[in-house]
Amino acid sequence: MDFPELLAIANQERQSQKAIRIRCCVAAGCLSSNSLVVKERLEIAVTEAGLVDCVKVSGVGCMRLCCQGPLVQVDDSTQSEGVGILYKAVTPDHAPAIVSTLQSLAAPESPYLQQADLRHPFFTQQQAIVLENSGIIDPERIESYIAAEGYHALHHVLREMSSNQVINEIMRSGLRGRGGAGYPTGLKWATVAKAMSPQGEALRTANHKFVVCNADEGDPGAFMDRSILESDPHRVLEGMAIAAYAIGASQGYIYIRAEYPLAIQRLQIAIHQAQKLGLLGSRVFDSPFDFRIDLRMGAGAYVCGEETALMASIEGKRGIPSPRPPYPAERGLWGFPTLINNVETFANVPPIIRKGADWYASIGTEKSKGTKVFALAGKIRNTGLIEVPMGTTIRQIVEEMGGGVSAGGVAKAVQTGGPSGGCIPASAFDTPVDYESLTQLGSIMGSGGMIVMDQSTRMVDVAHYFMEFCRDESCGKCIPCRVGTVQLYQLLSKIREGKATPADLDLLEELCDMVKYTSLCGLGQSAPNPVLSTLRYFRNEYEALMMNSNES
Amino acid sequence: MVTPPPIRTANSTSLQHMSNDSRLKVLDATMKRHQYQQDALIEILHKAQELFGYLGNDLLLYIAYHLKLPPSHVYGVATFYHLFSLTPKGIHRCVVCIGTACYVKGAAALLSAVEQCAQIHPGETTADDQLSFSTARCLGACGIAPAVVFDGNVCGHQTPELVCDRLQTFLAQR
Amino acid sequence: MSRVKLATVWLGGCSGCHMSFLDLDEWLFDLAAQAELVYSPFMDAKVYPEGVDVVLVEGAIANQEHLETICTVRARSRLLISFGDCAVTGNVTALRNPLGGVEAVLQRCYGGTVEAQGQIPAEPGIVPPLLDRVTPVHAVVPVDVYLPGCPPPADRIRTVLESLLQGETPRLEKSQIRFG
Amino acid sequence: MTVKTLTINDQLISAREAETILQAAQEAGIQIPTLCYLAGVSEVGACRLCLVEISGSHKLQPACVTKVAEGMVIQTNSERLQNYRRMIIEMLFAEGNHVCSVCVSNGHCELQNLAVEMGMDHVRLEYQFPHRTVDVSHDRFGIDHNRCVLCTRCVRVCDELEGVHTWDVAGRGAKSHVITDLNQPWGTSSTCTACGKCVAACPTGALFDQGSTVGEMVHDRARIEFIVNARQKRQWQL
Repeated sequence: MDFPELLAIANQERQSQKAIRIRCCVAAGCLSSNSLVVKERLEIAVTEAGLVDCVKVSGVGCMRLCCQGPLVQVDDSTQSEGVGILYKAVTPDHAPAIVSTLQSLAAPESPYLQQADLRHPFFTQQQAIVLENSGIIDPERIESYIAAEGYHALHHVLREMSSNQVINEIMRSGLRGRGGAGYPTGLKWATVAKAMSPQGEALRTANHKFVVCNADEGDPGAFMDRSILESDPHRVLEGMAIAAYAIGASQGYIYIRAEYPLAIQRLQIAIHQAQKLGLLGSRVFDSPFDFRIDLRMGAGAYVCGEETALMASIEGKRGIPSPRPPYPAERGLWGFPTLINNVETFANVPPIIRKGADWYASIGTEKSKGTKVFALAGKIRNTGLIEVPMGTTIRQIVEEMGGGVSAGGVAKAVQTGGPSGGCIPASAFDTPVDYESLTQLGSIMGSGGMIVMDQSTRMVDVAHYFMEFCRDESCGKCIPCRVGTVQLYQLLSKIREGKATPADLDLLEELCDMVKYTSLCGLGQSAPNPVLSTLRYFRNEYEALMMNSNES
Repeated sequence: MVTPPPIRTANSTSLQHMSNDSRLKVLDATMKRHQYQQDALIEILHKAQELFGYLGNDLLLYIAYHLKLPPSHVYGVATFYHLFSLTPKGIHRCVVCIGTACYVKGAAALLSAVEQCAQIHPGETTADDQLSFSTARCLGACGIAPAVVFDGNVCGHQTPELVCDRLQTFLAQR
Repeated sequence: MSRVKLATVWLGGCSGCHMSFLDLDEWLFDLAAQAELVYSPFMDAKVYPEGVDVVLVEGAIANQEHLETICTVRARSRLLISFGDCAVTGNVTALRNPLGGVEAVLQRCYGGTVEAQGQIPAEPGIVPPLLDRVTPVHAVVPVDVYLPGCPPPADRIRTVLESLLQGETPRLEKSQIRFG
Repeated sequence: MTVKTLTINDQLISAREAETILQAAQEAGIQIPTLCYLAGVSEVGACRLCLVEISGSHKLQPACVTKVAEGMVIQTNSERLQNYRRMIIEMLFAEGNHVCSVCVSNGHCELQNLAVEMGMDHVRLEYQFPHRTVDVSHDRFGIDHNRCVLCTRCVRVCDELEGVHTWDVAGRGAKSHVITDLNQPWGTSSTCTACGKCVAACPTGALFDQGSTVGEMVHDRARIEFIVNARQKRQWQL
């Protein structure tokens, strides 16, 4: 494979486009509402209407508004308007009606067809970088990705850039880890690039360094990574390959939850296609660069999202974290320097290389650059996936894009960061989302789950829910987390049932402090966060539940 | 001096009763494809469970033997991960998502609906082996919350009524 | 100066702590000079009096009667001392807890024995019903001083009582708080 | 060999480059409490008792795995650390069924000693009273899971010193427990060599010699030290 060949594939793909495109979402959300049958029926309808020459039906990734699926978008290049039509809640029976609107060249008036308003802030306020291809390209066809300038960035770094230049570019872009902690990506790459393989170790393979993609998206309420992998898997492969080139690795692993079968399947297809075209494997683009990617499946352990536990799991062991230092960058998989980044982080890499660090750094806030993908869910009208520039306020996201609380309720809080995060009260909705601001509020950016809660949500219940989660997911290695989460859960149960005394509340706070500062890994260290943040903003709800609180 | 019991390997005792089982051949092929590497244990356990439905002791010993791993290590790994089951599962599976989005949208009501309808708790299987019931920590289907998985198919926007209707079709087959 | 009103209470325990109390031997005379024993298994008092200054509570809370007693004791005493491991931790008395609730425990005790012919004896109103779970005293009422040991050696008891008699809050040395 | 100078509890000490804070402190006569740590086998940093404060870092670090560095300023016994340690010990007592008065290790128990050291006169947390079993199927030894604190010392001596890996941990979180082979009765384990290192290593009364009654079980820690020296340093000192 060389660059002209790549361009040829892209051109061929573009030429095969037809005047009218019907895109049908085949990501997991819509798929579970029967979108595959919708797609088949659309194809049949197109054939029956004799429109095969000018209409193409394709399966694409996530089109964001998941709660209204299955979604079908029609783009007619013969129309001057530019904005297509997005149909929502499409059933297989709607297929003929959708196709018939194409012939009449008129806006569909069928009472059965429902349109989503593409001019709604939910769509217009998004800025797609990570999701630029999502809902547009066919995730199961590499040609589709190549036509969208896919693998151009990989070619560019292999041909035009030294590994140092790549790292500098990422450093200058200001990209930070999208897994939650926000560590500067370029800095991490530079550390691994500099790290030496330990001497005297038996070499398992010729590899001395590894690149790992953390796709163990475990936070309940987060589905950004799943959507990226289902909608645009090649982007992650390309990002990983660029990283591997930059740090000098030739083997990569994607550690993915077994709960995401569709994403696994699409990744397998993507890896296979990329290998076949010589975009992965040995001598990529006829350069000296070799890079293989293998998938490793999780088996239902949230703690494996923690990087040392993730590595233990890749090595086929119990997913138990180990103390850091040494960091994976120094001693990772099998003792070798290892770069671990999250799916969304890798997905940001190709556009940064393609469009330049300056372009990327111009988006977002001073310290948090670029965009962030959020999974908007809970008691909100528009649930789904959004990508917004860093610095967008929570109010914009919840009230404008999300359309406010469903069923006329009033938003009370937004939960971010999953079990490691916290609840942000409605009074702080004007806070811009960036790493520092959310941390100041006692929550974290986290991987991007955003759950909206309305007035009917009891905050003690929320804390209780997350503590149950942490209790169940604690690996059991260190005492504070193993025992502390059990004790905290029981105290919260006691409070919830109105059987607790103020002394129990004191003990709750003391335990939270202790578990937070003494636990071995991030799971334990952040397990008290949902309690601490609800105590901070909704302490009255705890106090109201104290035993005899009504009497005094 | 106490002598420990003779080494019992997967070759010497267990699994002989199913040495002609074609599923074992598939498992063998999988292990071979992974070059019997010890770090492929989790992938191999996935395959074994897919083939046999659950990970019985003889199966674990068989895998330990072929990967040259201590049995306690294999058992430890198999019991660490939620998706592995060491006991047989029912014919039908019902998994209620209790991720945050589903929780906020009423997963608790779905849980009690299943409990009422099938008379079993999460993690249990009905006495007639028709139905296994479990919970999941977020399927990533938050956009269509609350979600329930019936026999591997994710169904969104569930209500207690919908869930019970579906379960009735499973349980009616007994 | 009026003498300190002292009480001792025996709940779910083996009375070993009280035996250890008797090991105070001749110091008991000194104690008697400074404290008046107002309620104890050592004496014949039917009702726990009001206004007790110091009470030593031996044993865990294992049945309904213990629960009622400890509530009365707490209400009528100024300083409550958890006396011995059963009171402090549940100890041997709580060994039944891992078996499960009352039903499981009774079944285990009587279900299989020949003498009881598999019958669980029931005498309502005579034998106090067991609680589902044995708990240490502080899980039920606030406790002021902990005096662990199974039993606490006499000198440990003396250390605590001496400082109390001098109006001080007892502070046991680390070596004096060993369980078991 | 490079020497590092550091300050522990306001005391200036020197240590070899490769040493951990724990080793350096011990050599200087400063005791830091430990439970999962066992000299001669790998460190896991799991019990969190040896956490220390290092100036300039807001995170507490386990002394058993943290290497010394030039100019480090360390506090090993602040009030905060003491409170955390006491809570950790309370957690262990609440988690298992640790009834000292009827324990084979009463008086020779590291957990009991730690409770004394932390000044723990009662447990503020709710006792769990888990239903756990006792396995005396082995001819010479027994395991009482009620008294196990999951320090994994037995797992490590069995794997690293004896080399048979009979022990491992199964389950996870609060359901974690140590197992022999496929979670089978110890006496039926085909890998166990009955060497007794695990029994010597156990800090509590969980692993014991058969026939021990209350207070009799003494864990022979010197035995482990002897084996470690023989194995790792090729030195035999009986």
